[in-house]
Amino acid sequence: MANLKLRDIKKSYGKTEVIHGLDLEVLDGEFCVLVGPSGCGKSTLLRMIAGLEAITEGSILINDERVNDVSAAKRGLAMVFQSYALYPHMTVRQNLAFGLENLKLDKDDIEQRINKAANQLRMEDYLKRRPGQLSGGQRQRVAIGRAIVREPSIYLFDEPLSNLDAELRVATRVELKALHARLGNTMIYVTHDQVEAMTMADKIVVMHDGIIEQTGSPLDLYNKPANLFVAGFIGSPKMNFLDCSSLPEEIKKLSPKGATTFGIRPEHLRIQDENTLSLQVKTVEQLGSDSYLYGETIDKQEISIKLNSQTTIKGGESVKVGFSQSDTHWFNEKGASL
Amino acid sequence: MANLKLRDIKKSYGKTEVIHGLDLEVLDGEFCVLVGPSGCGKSTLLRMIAGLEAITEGSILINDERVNDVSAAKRGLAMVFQSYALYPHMTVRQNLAFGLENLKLDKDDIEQRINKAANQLRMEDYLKRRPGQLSGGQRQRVAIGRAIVREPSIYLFDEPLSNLDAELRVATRVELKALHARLGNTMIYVTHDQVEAMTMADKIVVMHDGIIEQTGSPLDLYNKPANLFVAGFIGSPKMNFLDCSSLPEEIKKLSPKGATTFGIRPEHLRIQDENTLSLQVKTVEQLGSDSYLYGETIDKQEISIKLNSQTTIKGGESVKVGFSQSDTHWFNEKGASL
Amino acid sequence: AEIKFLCYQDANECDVLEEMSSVWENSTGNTVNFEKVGYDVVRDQLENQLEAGSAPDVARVTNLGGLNQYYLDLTPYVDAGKWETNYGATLPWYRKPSGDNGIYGWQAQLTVTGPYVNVTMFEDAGVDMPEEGATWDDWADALRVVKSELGLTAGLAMDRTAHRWAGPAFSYGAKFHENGVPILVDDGFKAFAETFVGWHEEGLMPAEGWPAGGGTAYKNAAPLFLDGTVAMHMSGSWMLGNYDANITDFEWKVVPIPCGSGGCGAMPGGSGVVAFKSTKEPEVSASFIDFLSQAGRAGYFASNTSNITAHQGLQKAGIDYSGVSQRVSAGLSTFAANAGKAAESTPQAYWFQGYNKNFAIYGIVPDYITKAITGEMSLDDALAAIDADVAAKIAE
Amino acid sequence: MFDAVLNLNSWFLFFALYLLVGFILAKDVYGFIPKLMSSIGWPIEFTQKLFGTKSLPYLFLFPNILIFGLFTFLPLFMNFGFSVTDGTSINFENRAFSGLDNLARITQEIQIDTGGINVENAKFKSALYDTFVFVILQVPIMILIALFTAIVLNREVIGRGFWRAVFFYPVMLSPVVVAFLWTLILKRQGMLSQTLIDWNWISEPIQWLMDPNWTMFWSIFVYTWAHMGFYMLILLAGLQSIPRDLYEAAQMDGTSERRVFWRITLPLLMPILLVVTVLSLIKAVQAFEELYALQVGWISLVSYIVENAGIRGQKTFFGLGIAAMASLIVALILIVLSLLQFYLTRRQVKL
Amino acid sequence: MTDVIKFFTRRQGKKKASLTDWISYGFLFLGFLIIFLPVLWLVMNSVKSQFLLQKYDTNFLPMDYERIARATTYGPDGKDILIMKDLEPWVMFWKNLSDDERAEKDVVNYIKNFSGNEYYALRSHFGLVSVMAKDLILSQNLPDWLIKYPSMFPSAKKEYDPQAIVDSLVDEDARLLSEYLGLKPYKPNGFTAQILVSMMDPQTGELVEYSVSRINPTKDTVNARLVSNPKGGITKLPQNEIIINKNLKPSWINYTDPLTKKALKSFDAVRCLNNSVFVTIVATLITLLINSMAAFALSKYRFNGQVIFFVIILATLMVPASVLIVGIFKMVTMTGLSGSLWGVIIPGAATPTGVFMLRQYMLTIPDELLEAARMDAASEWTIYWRIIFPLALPAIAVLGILSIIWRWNDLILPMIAVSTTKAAYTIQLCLLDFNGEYLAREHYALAMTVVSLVPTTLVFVFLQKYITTGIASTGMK
Ligand SMILES: Nc1ncnc2c1ncn2[C@@H]1O[C@H](COP(=O)(O)OP(=O)(O)OP(=O)(O)O)[C@@H](O)[C@H]1O
Ligand SMILES: Nc1ncnc2c1ncn2[C@@H]1O[C@H](COP(=O)(O)OP(=O)(O)OP(=O)(O)O)[C@@H](O)[C@H]1O
Ligand SMILES: [Mg+2]
Ligand SMILES: [Mg+2]
Repeated sequence: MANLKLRDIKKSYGKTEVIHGLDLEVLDGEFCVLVGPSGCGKSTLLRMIAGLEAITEGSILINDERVNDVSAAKRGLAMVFQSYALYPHMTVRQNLAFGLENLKLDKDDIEQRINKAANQLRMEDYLKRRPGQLSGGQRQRVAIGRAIVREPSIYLFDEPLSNLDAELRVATRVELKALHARLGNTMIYVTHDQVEAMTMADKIVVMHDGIIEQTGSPLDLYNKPANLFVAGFIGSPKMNFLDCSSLPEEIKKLSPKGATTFGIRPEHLRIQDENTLSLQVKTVEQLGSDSYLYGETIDKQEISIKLNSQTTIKGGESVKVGFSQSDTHWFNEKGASL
Repeated sequence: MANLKLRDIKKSYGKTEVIHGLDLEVLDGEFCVLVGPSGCGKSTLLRMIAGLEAITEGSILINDERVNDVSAAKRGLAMVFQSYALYPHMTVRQNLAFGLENLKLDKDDIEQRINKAANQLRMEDYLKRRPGQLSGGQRQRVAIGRAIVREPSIYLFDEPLSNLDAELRVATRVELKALHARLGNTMIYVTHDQVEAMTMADKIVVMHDGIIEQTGSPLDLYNKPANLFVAGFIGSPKMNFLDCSSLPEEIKKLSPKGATTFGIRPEHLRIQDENTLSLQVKTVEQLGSDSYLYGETIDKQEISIKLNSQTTIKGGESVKVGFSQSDTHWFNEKGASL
Repeated sequence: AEIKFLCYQDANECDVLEEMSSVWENSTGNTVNFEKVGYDVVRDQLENQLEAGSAPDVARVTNLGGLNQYYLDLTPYVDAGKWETNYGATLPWYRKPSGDNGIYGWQAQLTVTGPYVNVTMFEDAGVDMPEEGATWDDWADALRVVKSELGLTAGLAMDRTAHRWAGPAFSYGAKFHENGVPILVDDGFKAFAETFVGWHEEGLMPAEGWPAGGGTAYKNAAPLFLDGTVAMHMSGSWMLGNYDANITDFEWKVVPIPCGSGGCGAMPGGSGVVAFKSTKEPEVSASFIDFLSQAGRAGYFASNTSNITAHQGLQKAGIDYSGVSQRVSAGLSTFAANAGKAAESTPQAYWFQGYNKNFAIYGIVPDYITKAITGEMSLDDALAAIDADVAAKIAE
Repeated sequence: MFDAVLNLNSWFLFFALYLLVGFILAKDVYGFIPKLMSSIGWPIEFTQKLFGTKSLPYLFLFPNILIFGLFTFLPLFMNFGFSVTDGTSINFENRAFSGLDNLARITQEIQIDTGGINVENAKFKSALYDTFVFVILQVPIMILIALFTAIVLNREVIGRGFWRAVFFYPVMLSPVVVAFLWTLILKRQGMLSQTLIDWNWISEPIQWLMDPNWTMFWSIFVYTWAHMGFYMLILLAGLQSIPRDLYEAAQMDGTSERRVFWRITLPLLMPILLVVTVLSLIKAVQAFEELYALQVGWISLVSYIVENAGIRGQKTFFGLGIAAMASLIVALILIVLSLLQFYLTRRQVKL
Repeated sequence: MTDVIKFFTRRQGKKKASLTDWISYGFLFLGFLIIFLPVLWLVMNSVKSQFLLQKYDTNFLPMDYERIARATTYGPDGKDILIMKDLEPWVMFWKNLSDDERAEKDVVNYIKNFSGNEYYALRSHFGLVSVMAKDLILSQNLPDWLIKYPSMFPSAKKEYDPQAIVDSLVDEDARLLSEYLGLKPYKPNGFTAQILVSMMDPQTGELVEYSVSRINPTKDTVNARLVSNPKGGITKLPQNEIIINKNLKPSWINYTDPLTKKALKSFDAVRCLNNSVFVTIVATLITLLINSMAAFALSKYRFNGQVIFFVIILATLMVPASVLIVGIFKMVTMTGLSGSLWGVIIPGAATPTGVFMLRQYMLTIPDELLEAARMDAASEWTIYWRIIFPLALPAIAVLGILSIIWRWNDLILPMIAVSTTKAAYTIQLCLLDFNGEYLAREHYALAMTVVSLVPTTLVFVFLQKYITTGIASTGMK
């Protein structure tokens, strides 16, 4: 059980700074998810926390102790890697035991911890197999198991689900969340998939180009994005952004002062007449449960709409869509939310 | 412009038969998607159509001509490979020209076709680059371009999007669909992603273990799955299946004769009192626009629910969910839809 | 004390020496550790070992003069007078070029070059063998007849080294040196070189002999004699045991060395046992060698290895060769006669054998003569090159 | 046999001591292999504990670099030393400095010591020339054959593993055996002459290895025979690393087999082909053991060096210096060759 | 079988074999012949007797001709050539018998069955002349010097007059002593094993037997003597009309003699093989250990001088050991390794090829695994031997096999390090024992060469899959 504090962390590779001074506090037992587009520095940050990467500036505190100079092995953390990084030449049991052996624990203790973890993660059946003989989901579990047996104070995950196929990803994320509930440990989780971030996090940290854009609970970020970037990043399909100047008067008048961009999420658009935008539908995607309409406004700004049912609208038709005022977002020139 | 007929196609590798006798008709101009779980024989079938794989039994007809013994090159098809299979040592232009040179077309003609395709796919900027210098999406386009320049009668695609990241995949599938609309050619498209299948297909062919489970339009499959397999395969999250015997009397009485399994899609369940099932919610996933509830019935059958809004329900609560009778599915012992 | 004896073994020489040394070991309490190795090892490695200071105490060597800077002088440890009487003729071979009177090694075996003849072939061809005193030209004539009568590919083979070549060259009048300085190419040398090249051109000598060797490499012609390609092999006394044991399908004999205007030239040679300066046990090593050199031991060694002894006393008194076949003993006497003749008529043979850089010349001559035979060079150029190369190789 | 192993030199003692220390330090490690490995690696473990990871790479490199230093680089420096000194001795104190005299001895027309014609110059030049001819012919021929074999084996042939093994087998043989083997066949009275006479192709046996018309042919043949398999395997690996679907794409494009080879296989194989070419070039320049043991009718550069160095037979006063000088020239050639590879592969990578 | 046919006639996926298929298989088969015939030829030669090898026998199998004895005797009547039929094989090949086998035969009694020139010929053949002469000299109390007379130098011989003593003896004794002393008209009698051939007499149509000393396959005729009239001179028989009988006669002693120390007392095959096995195994282990350590450092760390170290290691690839022999010799001696097997093992333990190959392979091992191990509190040494080493096994196996080949076949290092320490000889050095200064025992050398091939061939047969696929999978690219 531990908390984590980052104080003005910076990281440079040679002359290029990739993390520009971050402050972050993760509370004891919290499930904290770092999201952000590829290359924004999520992994780098996580690896600095883990101790795998030297810290250029700033300090990392675990339980209020500065650990900058403590080696990875001694920080008491465990990490689950994107590719799992299971030792392919060892059986599952050996994979789990490896770290414990390095700590020179005695055999019985090792045995006991492995059995406990195996039980927890339902891996008993394949303790004797090698990673190569496991399915993606099973490997995933072993990777988590390897972290669990070490009984770390903080778990670090670097995109642990990105190698799984869609179905398994859904199942595993539910499982992981349940695990967190059961263990109650602090977990720091990196992903660039915002669905994962939304569904799993107690706290989401949205990163972008080496800085933190916003920190908060998932629904906070969804409902009250701090800026254009967060608004566009959270939610799928992406929020529609329209230039204020091109809005019909009827809508323009709703805009607060200084607003230059109007945002509305596709799922908040309805085929209705109030607050309407007219648009030309280009493609319709029917998923059975939902339908996506992709269209453009008269001045060629693209708009997507998500409907919660099957629709008879076809590509080429013109429709009018409306929204309720409470769902609108407005951003100023600098992209900040108003 | 061509149609395609498969008559009792079989394929064996050595002694193991992997395709067990398929009949299929793809109409002129149709966008036909083959879906099915991994290993069900989709690629094999496509490669037989392409002429890359010998046909063990049965016949393939293109425009009603038997082409079993016609070489791949002469069938007038073009194929886009999962890994794109671009020639890494040739520039994009050379990649596009290569097939045409084989046909001994004259230079002007080649030039013209390449320019047309480049224009169509917006590739003009990187015609002189090598595939190694392109991003995933750009490579994808080149691969399609290579098919287009050959002006084939039928396009074959083998999971062309599976190497792209989520965002790009969405964008490209819209683009591909638009391309189909523009060209009007017959296209046969393999995927195991059912979202792709639903959104792109005129006709979906659901395969399973070397046989065709169902053929039909996307919404047909969604609304009227022929059997348990198709019902479970199409739709995300997966349809909930409950044992008829464990249903409350109120619901059981709706069941047709011979039904053993009751199916209801997560998006058709609502928190309501009519036709209700009571369940214990285990996890709640809030996506902002939608929420997923995962729970189980009293007799531990798992059930998921998709709500079209944010919810305040928390894990651990008990809720009652209902549905309208028109959304129910019933299956008999053999799994066939009733 | 223990001494290490690096002994190269051709047939059974080291086994015999070991047997002999056990007597010495028992009587003195010293030990001799034999390393019986192949000839290549002594030829290629010994000198480097000597330089690096990791040499054995005692070794059996053939490059007698070449290693003289490393030899231990046995004079202080042995009865020098006795050695001079018994081995006076071979002791100079071990000495440094000028004014050296040391005693350095025991000439364990004396070898003499000379020809072997396939008697059966002469019989089958109906050709009478030239008698003792015949010239090389006489032999060449006889061999030509045998060759054509029997349809042989060639008549005469010679090992590819100047050591074999020198004997006939002496016969043709080659002097090889003037006052101890090598002067190789003189009229006699040239005369034999011309004859020799001519023999190859006409096919009297085989293509798989000299022309089949590369560079300065030695090449043994015995296989050509054994397999019946040629009727005569210019070889030496060391080959007796081998031929006696391995020739079963024709008769052979050793014939007296053919002569010429310059005499009846044959090259003496052989191997000797020496001790090295670097030894930590000079006295023991010297006493060991002294022991081996005693008449009784030397005779034992000669008779058990079918060799000619260098012990001058034994040469007079004879050795009991009753263990060997008659053909061998007949051969030994013929070779012994050759050695005598050579000593008288071509003293340059003894000089050449004692010359400390003779091994370089052994290789150089075949190298260029071969080129003359194959037509890569004219004979004149080849002879000039021999002179130039020898001059360069012996220059310091 | 153990007397030769234990032959107590201090190395062995040090090594034993080293292991012993490791063994004591590894007291809390269990299992034979873990214990053994910690016994071996204790200095590295120890250093990491005391000083962190900074110096570890050097420790990991140390044994290799030590051996390279002692047994490759010091000898190489000695060769420099030999090349500028004269004397029969291999000890520098007995050698006299002579500057570039040895270079003059192998390159000038006049022998600088005797003033006569210089035969060494001719020998060196012909060794250089013959080696050049050998390399120029052998390398392309071998690569062509290796490539052809690899292409054939890359097809769907039955028993591919068997054929692959067959073609690789000669690589397992030592040069001495290879030479022995082929001498049995190629000597004048050997199998080949005999067979050809039986077939009435030739009337007289031929001295295949010495005959100036044939010696180069058979040198190349035997050398290729012995080494082709190795390069064939590398090329085969290269062929197999070309994605199958490229071929399928080409098939869909209606490409003829010939065009597939020239436009797809060959260009994609080029990087490996280059590596193989340079490797075999280096090896061909270094060719020695087989040729020496075969007693072919020409002298390769390395043979020339070995013969002069006095490693075989009688030493001569200038031999070692001349050999060392020649070896430096060979080294120079090889360095140029490998720089060439560096340059070529660099360009290839950019592709 | 039908599968095979089907396979042969199948084209990639299609039904019929194409021209390219035929060319492919033709090429492969030709390659097979070119590679295996020489090896097979070596093996077949290794069971040929020394005699056949001397004759450059070109039969594929160890075949020898049927033999017949021909003797020459010298005496007062001049020279006589006689042919003896139906002698037992051991008589014919007396020269080839070992001492033990000779001791078993009672030749003294055996020759009593013969008389005249046949008797004299056999007496010489069995080497009884000197034995009997010595007996004679001792029993008749003749002077001692007679025994040594044949070996005296000519100058010494002049001082004695053996003829006088011979003249004093009776017929047979005089002949015996004369033969021993080599006095005229006696010369050593000859006894040879000739080839027995037969040919149809064109007139009578009967088979006539001839004795032939040599058949030169390149000539049209053979020189033959009539068995019935050996003295009648030779006739030239057309080679294609004669009938030659051959027998299969493998010479196993080529193998058994050296292996049982009968060939050369100093050749100890077991010790040679032991040493080679020791060197091969230990050197390979050390090579694998230190090369993989170096490769690990070069592939998985970043440190100052990394490139320089790498270039240094690659540079050693350029320098063939054969041109550095003198320097290597000096270093081996200076480090005190000479004369010990360690001198063979250590100098060759660091191989540039190995480091390079392993490094290339290790580059493909994901760094994440190392990081995972570091998170698992593993020390760098543990990471090396528990993670990197096992994961690089495919490449290490290749290097291992290459190292086995190199070490087993190595001649240069053993030459440098242990050539004067017989106890440390490896098999390749031992093979040189059969090269004397003047005498090569090719039959033994051949047989032992074949023996030396056995281990590498076994390694090859059992590991070829790893070798061939391993090289394919490693970073030789
Ligand atoms: N070893 C390195 N040397 C130089 N730059 C590096 C190194 N590692 C990462 N970077 C750079 O640092 C930035 C952040 O990388 P990081 O791996 O943390 O991104 P990320 O957010 O994890 O991306 P992804 O979602 O793709 O994993 C990137 O621009 C990357 O190019
Ligand atoms: N060359 C082959 N030899 C033997 N079996 C094969 C071969 N190729 C494919 N198979 C088998 O045929 C079956 C169908 O394979 P196919 O590649 O068509 O599946 P798929 O539906 O494309 O799967 P995925 O979605 O994973 O691409 C699989 O069970 C596979 O193992
Ligand atoms: Mg990352
Ligand atoms: Mg597939």
